[in-house]
Amino acid sequence: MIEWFVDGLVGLMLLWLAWQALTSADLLRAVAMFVVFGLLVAIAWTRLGAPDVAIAEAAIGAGLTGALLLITIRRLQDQRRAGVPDERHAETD
Amino acid sequence: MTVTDFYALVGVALFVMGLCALILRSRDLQRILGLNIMGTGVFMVLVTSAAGNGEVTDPVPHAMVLTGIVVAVSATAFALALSLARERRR
Amino acid sequence: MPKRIERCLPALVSLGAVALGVLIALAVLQPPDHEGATLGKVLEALPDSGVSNPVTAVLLNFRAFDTLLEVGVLLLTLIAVWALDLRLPGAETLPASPLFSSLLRVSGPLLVLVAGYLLWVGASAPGGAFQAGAVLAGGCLLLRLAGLWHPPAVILRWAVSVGLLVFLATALAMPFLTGGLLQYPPAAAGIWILLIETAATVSIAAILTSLFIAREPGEPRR
Amino acid sequence: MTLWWSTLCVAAPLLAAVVLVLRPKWPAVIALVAVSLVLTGALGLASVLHASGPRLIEIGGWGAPLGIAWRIDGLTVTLLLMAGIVGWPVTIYARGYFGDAPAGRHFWPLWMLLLTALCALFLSNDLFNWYVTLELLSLSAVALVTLSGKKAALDAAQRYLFTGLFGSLLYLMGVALIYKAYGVLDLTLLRELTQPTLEVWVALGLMAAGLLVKSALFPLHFWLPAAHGSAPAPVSAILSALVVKGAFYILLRLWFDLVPAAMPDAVSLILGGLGAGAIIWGSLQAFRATRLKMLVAYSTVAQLGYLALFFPLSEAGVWGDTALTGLVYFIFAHACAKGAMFLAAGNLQRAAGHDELASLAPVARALPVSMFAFAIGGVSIMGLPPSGGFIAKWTLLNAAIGSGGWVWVVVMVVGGLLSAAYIFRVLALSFAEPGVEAVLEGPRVAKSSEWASLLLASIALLLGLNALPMLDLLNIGLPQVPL
Repeated sequence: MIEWFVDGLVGLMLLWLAWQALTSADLLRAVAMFVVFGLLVAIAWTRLGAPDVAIAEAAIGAGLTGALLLITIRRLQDQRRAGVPDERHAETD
Repeated sequence: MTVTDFYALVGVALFVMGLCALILRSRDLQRILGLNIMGTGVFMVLVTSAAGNGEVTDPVPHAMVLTGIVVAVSATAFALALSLARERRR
Repeated sequence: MPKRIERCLPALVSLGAVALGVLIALAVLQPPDHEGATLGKVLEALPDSGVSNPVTAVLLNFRAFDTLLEVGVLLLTLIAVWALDLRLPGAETLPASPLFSSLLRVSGPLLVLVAGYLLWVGASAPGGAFQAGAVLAGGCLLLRLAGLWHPPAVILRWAVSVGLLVFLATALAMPFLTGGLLQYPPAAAGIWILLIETAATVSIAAILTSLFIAREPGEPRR
Repeated sequence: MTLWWSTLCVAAPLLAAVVLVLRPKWPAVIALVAVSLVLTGALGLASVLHASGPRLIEIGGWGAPLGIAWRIDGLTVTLLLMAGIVGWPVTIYARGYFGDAPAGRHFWPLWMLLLTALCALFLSNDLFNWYVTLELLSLSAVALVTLSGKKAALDAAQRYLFTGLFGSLLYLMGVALIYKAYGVLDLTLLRELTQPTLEVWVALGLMAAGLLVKSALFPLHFWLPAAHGSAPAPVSAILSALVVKGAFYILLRLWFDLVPAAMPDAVSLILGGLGAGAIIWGSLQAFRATRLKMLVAYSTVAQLGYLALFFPLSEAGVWGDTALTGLVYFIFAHACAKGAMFLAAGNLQRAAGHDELASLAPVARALPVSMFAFAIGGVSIMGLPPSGGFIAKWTLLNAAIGSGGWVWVVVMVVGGLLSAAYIFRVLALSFAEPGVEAVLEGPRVAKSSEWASLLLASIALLLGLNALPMLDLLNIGLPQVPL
């Protein structure tokens, strides 16, 4: 019974977090939700008897993907702030 | 319904949510999140197929999911770089 | 597209997706039609695979060809990101602070240690090249944040390709030893797998770090 | 020996890719050596196949279901030959096209990885291994599209990437369902196992949908024209000639080995109907196109329709074998002809600095070799003798007539007429009134690039003049529809 409680909670949290990550208009919030989602997925993998996958998910799925998403948001902001189109990429050919 | 089946259904639901986001969202980043969540849904169905019968779990789906996770992060890195490049040429 | 259809699009797509989901859910809930044919074979062959962690055995022995191509996918992604030529500003580092540098002094060796442990333990317990590579990449990124990551371009190029190179060389050497592509001699399988995994860990760490930095070494800085 | 020939096809381009990352000198030479080795491997496999028939190669020595196996039969070897034969002129062309431009530096390793993926895909017989090769194939294809660096190309690449990943995930979900049901990934084993149950139908539907998106069957072709039209010319040729065929090949294998015999006829009729739609719609769009490369890209949409016509024809007993022969020949001939057309179009675009059809006439007269290559490629696309396209369409037409599929006969004939219409729009450029002096605004077109396009076009012609050896080869170990 207690197992069902834990798994049910993990499953429903996963759905809620995914929904938040996909519907949030604030990109930073969406990414934060996604990272928490990834960590929870790692927990789900251990519950399903896949510890190898859990380690990879925490390190790559949540950690690295999250870091990539965050740095991209930052770089997008920087680029917009700089705002100068790069001449070297002017339409040629 | 077993716990495994429950997780499999969660996986299907994630797949559907990610799919909708991929088609309906307009911003690159949201669509990339959609793809990742869709992928997680598929991985969950795969992992539950391992836990299907008996005490010992089948390692083959686990290996497939590991491969899938690495492919997913590669694709994500590329997609993010591409959206940065697009933004630059705007 | 007419306006009215466009307005209904989200509802239509969601409806279609949910219908698809219901179909998949029904399919997922069907009981399996097998008694674990592959699983039986895995357990049978595990003693000959050179490792005792079944997932590592699948990844680096039974289905090693998948993994070889997967390392190829990683390298491909890096070339693709380099080709996009993002021209990001030179350094994205944190301002130097005594706290950060002392944190780095502790966590750097620790992360290398953890990565080495994950790599080694992958033969018998959860872990392996991909997990170890990801942890090592985390360490490299910390160095990068501290402004201490300046590998020479040549070394970085070797680091990103050594995994694929060693993997491929092993695959091609095996026919001479055993007569089969990627077929290790059972007695030495563990050593070959460790060799591949070590090289792969280096490459995975280097590639993941470089994906994050997203600038080709040797490119002129802005 | 079979082991070494097949290994060569995968290992040579992969090794070349790594070498090109390490030491980017003499890239064209390294790539040319790798492509030649692929061709050698494919020819070696062809001779082994003639001598001792189809076989499996067990990678790692485990055999299915534990390990992955490669499958060597006529279909595989024909397509490997196609990759090697198309790869050769494209590589020579790319050397002249990119020269020392920065974009070229990345072209070479990406092209080598794409070739690796394609060869591994054609050899494989394993549902999950196909997923990995598909990802390697689409990611390298998308990366190649971005090489021009132009806004339009990046936008097209992004669409291509998202569509491709979407297709891969649909496919992978299907694989997951199959594995859940049968615990096996090897196609030869699955052939004995699959039953017409709900999960198999859902899995097949998902896999087919994913693969159809990737092979751009109408109306899922929406991503193709922009991607193929805005990529650098050698890349367009690779995409149209080879990449779309990869996903279709998997679909074909699934059709033979995974689809239970109890398949309702409606499915193949629908696929055929989509094919007919592709032929008509794609041809009309090609006819209306204002840019040369878009015209060629829409022509690909149309020609891919012929591939789908195979499905309704395949179920007509003995005519099914004829249809399969025609189909594979069609894939091969289209690869050569369409590749040649894209290469030639690239030369025109290069020389003119644009590819607006309305003002290409002077350039067309200045580049007679390229125009000639385009014309020969066009002859094959129209299906006129003595080209490879003629043999392919003739065979398909025979299968359709023999099995009484008159609707398909009409579609093929109409499609041929429409393709003639849009190809003559281009050929007419050569015969335009000579009044305007040729003003070549773009950079000079390398002679090697002109001759490379002609070389590829001549292969399309040669396929028509000397068809028997090819037909013999691809009939070895012909897959059978379950009855």
